[in-house]
Amino acid sequence: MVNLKVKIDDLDLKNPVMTASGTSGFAEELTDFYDVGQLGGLLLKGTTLKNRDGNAYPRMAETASGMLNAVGLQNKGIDYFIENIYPRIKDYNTPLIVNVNGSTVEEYIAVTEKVNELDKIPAIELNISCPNVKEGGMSFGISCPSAEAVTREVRRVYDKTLIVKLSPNVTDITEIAKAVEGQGADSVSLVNTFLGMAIDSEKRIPLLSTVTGGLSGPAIKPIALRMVWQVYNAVKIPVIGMGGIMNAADAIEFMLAGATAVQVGTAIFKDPFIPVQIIKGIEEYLERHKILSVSELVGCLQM
Amino acid sequence: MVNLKVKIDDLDLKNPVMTASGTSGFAEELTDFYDVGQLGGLLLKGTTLKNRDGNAYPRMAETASGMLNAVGLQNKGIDYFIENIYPRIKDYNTPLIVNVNGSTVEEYIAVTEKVNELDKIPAIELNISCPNVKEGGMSFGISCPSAEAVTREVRRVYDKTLIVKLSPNVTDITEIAKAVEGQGADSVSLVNTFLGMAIDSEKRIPLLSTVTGGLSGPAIKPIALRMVWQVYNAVKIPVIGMGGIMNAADAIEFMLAGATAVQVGTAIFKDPFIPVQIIKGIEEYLERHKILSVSELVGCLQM
Amino acid sequence: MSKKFVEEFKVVENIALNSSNFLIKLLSKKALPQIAPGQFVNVEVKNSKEIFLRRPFSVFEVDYTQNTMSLIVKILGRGSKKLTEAEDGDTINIVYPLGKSFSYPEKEDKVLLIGGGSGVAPMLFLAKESGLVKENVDILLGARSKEDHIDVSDYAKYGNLHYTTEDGSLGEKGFVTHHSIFEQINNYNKIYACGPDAMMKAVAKIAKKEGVFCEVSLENLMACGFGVCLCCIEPTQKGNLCICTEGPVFNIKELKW
Amino acid sequence: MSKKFVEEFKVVENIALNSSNFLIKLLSKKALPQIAPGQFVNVEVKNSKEIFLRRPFSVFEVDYTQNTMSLIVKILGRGSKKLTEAEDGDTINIVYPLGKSFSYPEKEDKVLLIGGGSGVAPMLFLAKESGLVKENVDILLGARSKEDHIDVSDYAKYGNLHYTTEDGSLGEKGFVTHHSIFEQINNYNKIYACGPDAMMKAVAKIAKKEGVFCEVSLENLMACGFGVCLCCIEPTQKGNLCICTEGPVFNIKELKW
Ligand SMILES: Cc1cc2nc3c(=O)[nH]c(=O)nc-3n(C[C@H](O)[C@H](O)[C@H](O)COP(=O)(O)OP(=O)(O)OC[C@H]3O[C@@H](n4cnc5c(N)ncnc54)[C@H](O)[C@@H]3O)c2cc1C
Ligand SMILES: Cc1cc2nc3c(=O)[nH]c(=O)nc-3n(C[C@H](O)[C@H](O)[C@H](O)COP(=O)(O)OP(=O)(O)OC[C@H]3O[C@@H](n4cnc5c(N)ncnc54)[C@H](O)[C@@H]3O)c2cc1C
Ligand SMILES: Cc1cc2nc3c(=O)[nH]c(=O)nc-3n(C[C@H](O)[C@H](O)[C@H](O)COP(=O)(O)O)c2cc1C
Ligand SMILES: Cc1cc2nc3c(=O)[nH]c(=O)nc-3n(C[C@H](O)[C@H](O)[C@H](O)COP(=O)(O)O)c2cc1C
Ligand code: FES
Ligand code: FES
Repeated sequence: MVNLKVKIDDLDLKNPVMTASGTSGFAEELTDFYDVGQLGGLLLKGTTLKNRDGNAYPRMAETASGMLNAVGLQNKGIDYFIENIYPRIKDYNTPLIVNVNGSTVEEYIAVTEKVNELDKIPAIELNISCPNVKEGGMSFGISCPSAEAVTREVRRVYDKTLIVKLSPNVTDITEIAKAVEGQGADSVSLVNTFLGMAIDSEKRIPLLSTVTGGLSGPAIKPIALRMVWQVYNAVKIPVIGMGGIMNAADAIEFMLAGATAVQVGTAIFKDPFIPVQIIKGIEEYLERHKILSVSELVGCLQM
Repeated sequence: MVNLKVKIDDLDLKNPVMTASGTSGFAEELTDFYDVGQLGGLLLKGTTLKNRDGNAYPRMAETASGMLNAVGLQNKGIDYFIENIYPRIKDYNTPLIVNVNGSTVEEYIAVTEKVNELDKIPAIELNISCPNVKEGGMSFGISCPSAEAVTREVRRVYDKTLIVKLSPNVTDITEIAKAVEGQGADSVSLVNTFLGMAIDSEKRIPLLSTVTGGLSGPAIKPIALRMVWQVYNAVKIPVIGMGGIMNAADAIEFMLAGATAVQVGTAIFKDPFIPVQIIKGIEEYLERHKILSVSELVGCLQM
Repeated sequence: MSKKFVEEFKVVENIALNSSNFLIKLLSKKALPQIAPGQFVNVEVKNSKEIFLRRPFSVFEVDYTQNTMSLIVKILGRGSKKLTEAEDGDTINIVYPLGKSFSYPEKEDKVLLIGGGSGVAPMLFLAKESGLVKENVDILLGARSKEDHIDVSDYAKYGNLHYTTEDGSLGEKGFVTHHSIFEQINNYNKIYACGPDAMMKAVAKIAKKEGVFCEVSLENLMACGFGVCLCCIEPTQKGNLCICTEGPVFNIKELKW
Repeated sequence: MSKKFVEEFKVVENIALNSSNFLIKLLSKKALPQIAPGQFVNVEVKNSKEIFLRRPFSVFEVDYTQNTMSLIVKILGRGSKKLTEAEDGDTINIVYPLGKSFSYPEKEDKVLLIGGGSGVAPMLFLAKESGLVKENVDILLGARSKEDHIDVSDYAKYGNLHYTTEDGSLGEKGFVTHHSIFEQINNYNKIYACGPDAMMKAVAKIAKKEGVFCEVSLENLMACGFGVCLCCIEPTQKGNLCICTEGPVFNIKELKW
């Protein structure tokens, strides 16, 4: 039997395959299909301090090998989560990670402090890279000083595993990664979506209510993979890779490029079973290649 | 009859569809298929001062709805071009534009001065965005001071139409666009390729000899379209749009987003006739929508 | 929440109902779960370079003894076109069953079922399943012209059929809401409708004004179809709701129309 | 440069030659231009989500009276697999004719044609077109085992057939360069070869050592196939050359091997 376990800071994952934030709700919908206890981890839908209605419809546009979304962090706020959702999901047999959002540093801190009280949440993912909100979000993640500031302040109030989710919409992602590492991030996850746009040429209107939105799916994989490889070579903390992962080969590519674990996002819309199929596929790969532990793949690209 | 003419600075194009640099050689290969005089313009293969062998094989990897290339500006140098190629192609009945490259500002100047002597070259495209060369190339295009410097110096020695080709691998492309506009660029063209990477998971090696390469094709279209729209709203000079254009609808989307003209690149590898099919498709679109002149489309996205 | 499946169905029939509508019958390898009118499935479009996401289609018919399920696919764009090219024996990957169904009428209810465009399928399904006597069911179908209507004469046993066409080539001329049935709309206890957005809004407006119970089925764009992406939202009295899990059927009182 | 075309061919035959090789015969609507052994075509793979670029295949046979052209497609990955699923009447979009052919032998030449893997097609084409008497032509084909060889007995009229297999199940055991023919390699004026990179290099090494004229056909990855992308380069004595326009056939003296 091959060993699929990986470790992100203090967080032990039974396998390196997690679902990405915003693509697996609060995990409940996935339980209609299978036991989510099989997953390495579960990133919950982006959560803010207060209720957010998100952006107007239409929020989605299909693109070549990908899609744009402009959901805009629709969620009922952290208190609603704690009171109504958390009790229902807390005993799922896999680490549940809250994706923390805010439009000010104070909001990030406030959400984090509340999450800190929850026994069954072993980690947070600080989303400083959402391209679909007017204030905060990505604007924190595209400059070093603001990325540093929010990471530092959140680190002060949070002792468990702190993952910072990076934006790909930058000239040099390694600078941002090093900046948040310097402020105590335990891990970085990348990439969030690329800012993109789609137009209906017949009607001459943008396809999204917000004009621009976030691009995800296989289209972005080559760029995401390059960024994971660059960041892996720039920081010492573990890297969590994502962007267009559709199958086990894709996941393995990210691990070879330096990811200790991966997240599967848009692929879930195509088929909710893809994350579990990937776990199986990685297992088969390791057996076929006679590799004992999945962690041996991490960063072992032959140059 | 609808009017397909557009103007980029002093350059009159019979229609807005050009072929992108590096995807149509020095135009001769296309003449094996059709009369290139039908095209709005032709961007020649990136040219440097001296001969360049380019990067080692393999230079290409297919990706989801796109491809990575790592050609690395293989060309025989500007003198070879002037002596051997230019005489053969100079009478093609369409504007020929030289794509000027260098690893130092001096090299850009030297190439430009030589091109300046060629009667039948009405414009140059300053490529400050090639991701496939070690020195120069993209490094000029990802920071304002270096983009400004090279534009300023080239502008000094060149009176005809100066187009500057921008890199999409930046946090804010409007800053770079404004910077080169400020130094006298007559037009900006965008986007060049996105830095990406591909891995063979079975062999655990990068698919490109250079590890990273430039991503092009439909995969990048949503991001390219967003950048064209942003730049159109930030500068006054005409914008030339490209990135994944495969058909007339794509070309029209770029024009609606603000491009005065477009370039077709990777699509040519799929079918060399695509640029001429796009011209026809735009004509049909204008007739169907009862629009008299193609220039009425430019930037007229309804918000 | 209820159990959902991802399954490869086998195409056992693909019949052109007219130039743009196809009846696709799909065979499951296993016993089908209960599926009610208004629920839908999310269909993978294989072998198409341009299509990335699934496409949602309402269930039109279920035969639990044969383990078959049928859809009516109207050609709208590239994905629906591709699906109508399916051949017997092909497999189609489907996520199902999705969404909430129409509420079933009470025994004595007099109901009006309104279907237009790609919204005909769930209305016919509901007519068949309603459990009402034929006399209490009116089925009103709207289309551009005669050729766009599919032959639904089989359904005359479940209700009285009425038609509108924009060009007057079949039934009354105009949109469904122009049909003379609407002159006595208060005769009905319940209106159920599925069709294009504009049709739904027109029906809802009248039902609201006249105070008649009305459920409509919406067709917002979807990415996932099972509630995780939050792309398919409709503003409602309870805030933005996903039509794929909280709908696609809504009582018009819940909507902000 | 010479005129090139993009055309929809119609599939008129698709025969499995063995479990992994298919003969696909394509009909053109118009008179075919001259195509010589070693030249290739670039084939669009339709209806495949994963495939973006065309795939190059050597021409195997041309019938100018029937306007047909045949390819032998060996299943290597997703694109070649998809192509072998083509059915009669399907259309396949092709860019052609591409590349330079083998040089034709002189009347009295004694030649050795070596083919392996997907390199068999151009060798058989050359055997047929060489214009030599059978006695002066040796055709040596290599594969892993008997089942991987296709039946080429028809070609016995153009040359003497020899086989190698890695497991010894047909002909001599080992790689092509282990075949006893190589003991008298100086008997030949010319060697022509097409097959996997490693095979080409092994053949070239011997030919070079023995000073025998040798042309090999290369299979570098291509994006465009007609000389505009510069992706398919091979380092040569004249610098990096595109194999799609300056090859795929090279005299080994031109290469840096
Ligand atoms: C719950 C639900 C049930 C449905 N039931 C049926 C059914 O039983 N039969 C049937 O034929 N169709 C049904 N539809 C509609 C069907 O999903 C679309 O026709 C189909 O997705 C179009 O895909 P396409 O690839 O052909 O079109 P595309 O090529 O993707 O699009 C063509 C054009 O149509 C527009 N478009 C695509 N989908 C929609 C949509 N859902 N609403 C408005 N505009 C759209 C696009 O923006 C584009 O302009 C249903 C939709 C939903 C949400
Ligand atoms: C000039 C030329 C002539 C050819 N003639 C023939 C022919 O007559 N018959 C025939 O069956 N094949 C021929 N080939 C090879 C054929 O093009 C490839 O087998 C095909 O492109 C593979 O596509 P795929 O989608 O099946 O493989 P993919 O799924 O794209 O790839 C599968 C694996 O094979 C590797 N691969 C793909 N193409 C090549 C290549 N060209 N060289 C080395 N590795 C590769 C990939 O890197 C990958 O690892 C020729 C190639 C060239 C360049
Ligand atoms: C519909 C949608 C909603 C998303 N919402 C969030 C979110 O709330 N928080 C977040 O950090 N990322 C969010 N993302 C980004 C994904 O988590 C992931 O970073 C991105 O989609 C790239 O991975 P993929 O290509 O596998 O989808 C969202 C993505 C999609 C498509
Ligand atoms: C094989 C290849 C070679 C290229 N060479 C050049 C070049 O020499 N100079 C340049 O400015 N851009 C070069 N490009 C970039 C294209 O001109 C274009 O900016 C990019 O491919 C995006 O457009 P597309 O998606 O339509 O291909 C090259 C692109 C490809 C694919
Ligand atoms: S389509 Fe994803 S939530 Fe409804
Ligand atoms: S494949 Fe493009 S130059 Fe040869």
